[in-house]
Amino acid sequence: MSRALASPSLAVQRGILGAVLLIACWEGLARGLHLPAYVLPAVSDILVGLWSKRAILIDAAGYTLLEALVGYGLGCLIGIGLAVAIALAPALRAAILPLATAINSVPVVGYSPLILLWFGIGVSSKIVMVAMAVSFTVLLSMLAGLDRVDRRAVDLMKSFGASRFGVLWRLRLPTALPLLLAGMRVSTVRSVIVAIVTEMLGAQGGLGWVIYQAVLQIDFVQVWSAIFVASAASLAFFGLIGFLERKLLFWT
Amino acid sequence: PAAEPQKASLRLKWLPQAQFAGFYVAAAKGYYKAEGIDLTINPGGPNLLTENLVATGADTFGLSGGTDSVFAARDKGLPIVCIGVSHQITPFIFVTRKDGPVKTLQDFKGKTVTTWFTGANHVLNGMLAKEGVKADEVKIQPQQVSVTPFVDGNVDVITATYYNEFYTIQSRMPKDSLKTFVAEDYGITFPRDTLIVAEATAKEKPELVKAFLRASLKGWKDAFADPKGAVDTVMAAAPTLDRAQQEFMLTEVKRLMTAGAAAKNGMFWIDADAVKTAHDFFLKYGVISKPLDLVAAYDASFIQSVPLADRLP
Amino acid sequence: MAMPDWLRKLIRLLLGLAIAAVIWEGAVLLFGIRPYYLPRLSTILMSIAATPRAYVDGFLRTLAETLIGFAAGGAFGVFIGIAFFRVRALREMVFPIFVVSQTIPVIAFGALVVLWFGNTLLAKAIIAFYLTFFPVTVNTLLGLETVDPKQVDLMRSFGASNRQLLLRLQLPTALPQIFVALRLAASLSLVGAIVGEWFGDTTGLGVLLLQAMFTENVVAIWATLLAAALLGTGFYAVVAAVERRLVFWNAEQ
Amino acid sequence: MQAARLPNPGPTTEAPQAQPKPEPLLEMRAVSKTFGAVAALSGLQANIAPGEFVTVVGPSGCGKSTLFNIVAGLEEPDAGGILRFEGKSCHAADLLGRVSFMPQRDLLFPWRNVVDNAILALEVEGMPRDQARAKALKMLPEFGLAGFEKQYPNQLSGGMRQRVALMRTFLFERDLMLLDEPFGALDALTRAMMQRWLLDVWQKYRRTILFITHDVDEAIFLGDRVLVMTARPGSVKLEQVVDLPRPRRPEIVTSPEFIRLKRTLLDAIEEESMKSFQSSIAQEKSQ
Amino acid sequence: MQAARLPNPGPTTEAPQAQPKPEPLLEMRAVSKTFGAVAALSGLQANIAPGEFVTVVGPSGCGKSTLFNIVAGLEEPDAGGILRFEGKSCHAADLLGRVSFMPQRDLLFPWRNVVDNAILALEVEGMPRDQARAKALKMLPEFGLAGFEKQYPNQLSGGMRQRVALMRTFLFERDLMLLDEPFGALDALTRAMMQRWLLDVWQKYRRTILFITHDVDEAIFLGDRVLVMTARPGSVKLEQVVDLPRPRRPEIVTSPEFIRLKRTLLDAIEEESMKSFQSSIAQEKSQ
Ligand SMILES: Nc1ncnc2c1ncn2[C@@H]1O[C@H](COP(=O)(O)OP(=O)(O)OP(=O)(O)O)[C@@H](O)[C@H]1O
Ligand SMILES: Nc1ncnc2c1ncn2[C@@H]1O[C@H](COP(=O)(O)OP(=O)(O)OP(=O)(O)O)[C@@H](O)[C@H]1O
Ligand SMILES: [Mg+2]
Ligand SMILES: [Mg+2]
Repeated sequence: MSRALASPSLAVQRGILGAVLLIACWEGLARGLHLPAYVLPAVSDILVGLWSKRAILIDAAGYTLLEALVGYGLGCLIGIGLAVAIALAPALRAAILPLATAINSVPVVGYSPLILLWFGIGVSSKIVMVAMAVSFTVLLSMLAGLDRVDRRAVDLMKSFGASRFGVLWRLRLPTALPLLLAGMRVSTVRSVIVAIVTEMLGAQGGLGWVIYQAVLQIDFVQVWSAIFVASAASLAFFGLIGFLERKLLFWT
Repeated sequence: PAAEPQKASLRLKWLPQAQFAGFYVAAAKGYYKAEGIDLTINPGGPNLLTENLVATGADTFGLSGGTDSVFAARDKGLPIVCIGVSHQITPFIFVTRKDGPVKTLQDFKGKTVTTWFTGANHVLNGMLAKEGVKADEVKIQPQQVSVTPFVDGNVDVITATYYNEFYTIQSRMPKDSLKTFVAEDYGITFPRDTLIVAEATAKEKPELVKAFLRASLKGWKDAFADPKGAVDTVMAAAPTLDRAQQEFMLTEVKRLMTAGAAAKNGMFWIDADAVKTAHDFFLKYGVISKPLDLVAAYDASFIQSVPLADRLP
Repeated sequence: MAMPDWLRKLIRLLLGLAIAAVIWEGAVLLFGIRPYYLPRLSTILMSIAATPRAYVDGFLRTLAETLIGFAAGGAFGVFIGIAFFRVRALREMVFPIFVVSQTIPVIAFGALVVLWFGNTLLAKAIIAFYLTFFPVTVNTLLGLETVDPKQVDLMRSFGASNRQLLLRLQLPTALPQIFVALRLAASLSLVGAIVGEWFGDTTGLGVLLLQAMFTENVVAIWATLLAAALLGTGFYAVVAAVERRLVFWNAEQ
Repeated sequence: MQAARLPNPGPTTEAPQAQPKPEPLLEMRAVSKTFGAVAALSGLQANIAPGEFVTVVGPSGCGKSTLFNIVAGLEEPDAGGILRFEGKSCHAADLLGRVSFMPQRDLLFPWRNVVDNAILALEVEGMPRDQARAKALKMLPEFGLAGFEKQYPNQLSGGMRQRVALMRTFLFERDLMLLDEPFGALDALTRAMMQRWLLDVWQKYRRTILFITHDVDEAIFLGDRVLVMTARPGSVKLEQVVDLPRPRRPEIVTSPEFIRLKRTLLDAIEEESMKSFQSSIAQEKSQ
Repeated sequence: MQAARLPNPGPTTEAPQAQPKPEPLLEMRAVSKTFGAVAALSGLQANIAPGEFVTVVGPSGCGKSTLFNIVAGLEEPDAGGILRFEGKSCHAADLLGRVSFMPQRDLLFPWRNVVDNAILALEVEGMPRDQARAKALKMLPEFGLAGFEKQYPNQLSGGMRQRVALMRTFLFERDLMLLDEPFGALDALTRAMMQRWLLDVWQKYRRTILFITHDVDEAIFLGDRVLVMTARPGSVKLEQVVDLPRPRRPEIVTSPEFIRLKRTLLDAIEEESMKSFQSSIAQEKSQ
């Protein structure tokens, strides 16, 4: 309710205000202290650089977004699937959770040599890495959401003769939705990051690849341009899921 | 030497390994201390740019990527100076299977070649150009960490340093089943592992720089004299390393450090001709945007201040 | 009563591990998997036993970084979540910036991190912190927003101040959600610590991992992965245990 | 019990006989239930004949809701208890989906509006949504909810929420209905109307009803039989057959038979309530 | 209203006079409240004298809980409404913390056990926990909760939960108490005991009480005055002064004055309930 009531335009205005303040500080700092580009380039320089390299950056962003989106979708499916499996067969919990935690407690980059080895240097290894990172977050959020259900409400559903699946579909999933969506929202930014980081370890294209090249050429304006593009993409992605969240969670 | 040891740090281009044995030996044996330097050796890592850290003053000395990265840094206006060159010749080679389809550089056409885009790609392009092969005729791909794709036959040609990947490949394929392409055979030399300091350091603390070089050279001489001991010292810093590989690495590194002009002029010699060749090469291929003042970028005065006898291995 | 239950769980855990170990070892032997893809477990364990100090030191160092980053990230995340909840204008101004901050790959800025924080333990802890605080912020905010407005009304009718409302109602209600994020943060802070160690450090699991990766020492890669997994699962288990104690009323399973 | 004057009382047929039938629909023997240290039920015994309307009264906390949970199949009684449904011995869990159960708290789903909450059970049974909605919409006025079909639970008053829960139970058509204080939050008239309506439904469809209430008037007015439960641990203290003729007029509450029954029941309940308070106090003292 | 025979009725003093005082404690004039399209209250007007016990009855959904929310300071009435408390004109929000309010749903905190739920208001006031707990523990037996102090809400029966909520309200000692169906889920005897006990407290401490109920007997038995509300949008239809002497004995429910009052009130309520049903049905028809 409260969300619907808040004037969106005001929120947007404030968001823009925050961004403007930040950029002004940044610009002032870089210009005022005459920071060299390899410490912190000025925003204006970055924007100029961004414009001049726009073709390359757009290509790279498309490449990275493809990896991130596919990996994200896959990760969500896996995470939700595992959570649902656990909800339907609680015996699986003891098997899946520790394994998932163990796998997830190693940084994804740690697997990169193995993943790159197994899936090659192309798009598929990035997708696998993103899916791994996303699926765990989604699994945890979803499980927490599923467990949050009121036991009496479960009892009520059972008394209607609802199967495990019926309880899941009509009661536990809606209850879990707020937490699931929060997890999915957090995962959006991670998916882009993981794609970029993996690209930096070996890729044929993408923003991470651009950043990697730029670092080697000590071209920090280009590094920051790529980061700007990545941020914009993540932000859009984050906003999209946030929008979906507000649509789906009308009752909160 | 001053009564109070002066704090300084050396930023390596990578993690501790025999490639840097001399510095570790010098530190372990107290050579830096004897010169009045309290030296910390900081390892490198992926996406850590030694030039950057030295330019900003985070580290005093740096063992940076090579002539290529020094050029790039100077080109971008980073105030660093090269005070010595470690590997006098190109430290990497291009490896293929002896019984495979690739016999000459001409055969690279249409084949899958993996390489690092950290400078090795330029060397590859240069070699291909010399033979009249256009770069887009070859499937050049970024090389990943593992050599397994090559061993499995998914890649026709792989890039390898003498001291690391080449060892790994040999541990999995007999050496005589491999064929190598060496840059020098095509008139390209690509000196790497450059010692750098900030311009300010070079100007304001020349004695510190000289002292550092003296101590380091002593360390390297000791390392070559007693390779086993040197590997022990390195492995004390990184115990999980593979000893056999480290010993192999030290042997190869010695070869690279004492090759070319160093045989006559001693280690860390700055071979002005090699530097000029590399510079012109990069200029030609557009890796650097404008001609650089090589005298300002490569200051041989520091290394020359050390008596030749102390430089010869 | 408690003792046998505790013991039974432990035995079950050990049994599970033993079975997993046997399957691993057996599968490698049976299917003749090449060691570059998957080495035998026994080989890995032996390599750890060969240089135990390196792994123990690395483990402890990484643990310290993880703990500091986690504690700081958790506390900051909850604090900022509350601040955002309380001050809508602040949230609308700063939250997008937080999102943006999360889109920046730290790994691209190794040099900057070293520049700003040096090669200190603090630098790694800060990276761990950076990866940790965001999910905690998001979930804290979410948890605080799910409070039953009728319960808020009740507290307000008692004349509760905002602080009391927060401590006695809103935080307890949000606690289950916060813990979901904290469990996630347990894993993320470890990731941060390990990645942080890639910026030119001498000890830590991240250093070992990097070293093994680039010398293509597959056995050492797996050894480090196992150590990291142990650290991560252990830490996660501790957080989960604390959660079970604190969020007892929510326990469905 | 207030007199209820309905807008349209509707035809009411003769009530079924309240005498115990040879074959009870539900049979419980020696049913006990313990929660940790708290014994909620102990050695409860009761038979419910098909088509019978049985009301249950007893002190607060004596185990009435626990009894319902068992009959709804949600809790298993402690070992030793015997349950028989439709002549066959069974576990509590076998009863899931075979009785329609209205819990004491409304348990409406916040993401479903009034209609969709009401059709929950129908959906579970597999009825297409549109059909279920159409069915529910027709019943809304009867429950005093017309015009509120699109509201969400947080926009309803307490009594309205309860009526939605009640409607949800009615739409789940089963032979045995368990109603746990369904009219607790209703005002006098709505309550009276709902009572009449419930009797109509019961007589028309011959469903068997078990009905918990705190209102002795209600218990007598509705029931063929009133079960009075003892203080915790609960068991049946008294089974009072209500031999008032049906259809019962609202005025019946002032009849001498009614008053006599009420007196008997109140005495029994009072005795038990006193016990439960005294045991509370004794417990307090002994600590 | 059932006859209540208490174990120890305790001394009851003479009731305060129910005549309107020159200076009311709470004054409401032209109070309206609209939720979107639903008008819950419209032009409500009422005065509550200090020390008075006023009961409120009315059809379900007529706006009783809404009225309480306003008096508790939780909702502002629509513009134009006038609120005066202790003689001073004020906003609803000014009343926060000045009246003790028991909401219709118990709203117990699941992470607090019985005692800690009960002392919530005391804690908010700043009383040290130990002291508050000691105070609450002493009151447990009076609420039939002795021995349950360590239980958590999900382990309690419906009636017990309500008693905990009631206790929480009582421990928050304020001049004006708002009780929204406090005895809804209690059995007859517990209810009778709580009623007697409430009257005792009221007379001893001279608190002013506003009390919502659906039970007309209860409304008359307890109140100095009964407010009957109209159907939605709610306003006061009838203010019935109950001029029965105090202390009132349980037998009073059979007295002719009582029956006469009850008749008057029932007629008024019924009229309103009918309206609310008819408007429901009309709405349905018009769609
Ligand atoms: N899950 C549980 N855990 C522990 N104790 C429980 C649980 N459920 C019920 N009890 C206890 O069992 C007893 C009976 O509870 P029950 O809800 O059946 O009472 P009731 O007769 O329905 O009371 P009311 O009329 O107040 O609703 C109570 O003392 C209660 O505290
Ligand atoms: N937050 C809200 N949003 C929309 N409508 C509301 C809201 N709160 C109450 N209403 C509406 O206001 C009207 C009065 O509700 P209220 O809860 O005051 O009734 P009540 O007299 O307490 O009824 P009951 O006796 O059933 O508890 C109802 O029609 C209800 O749907
Ligand atoms: Mg109950
Ligand atoms: Mg109400």
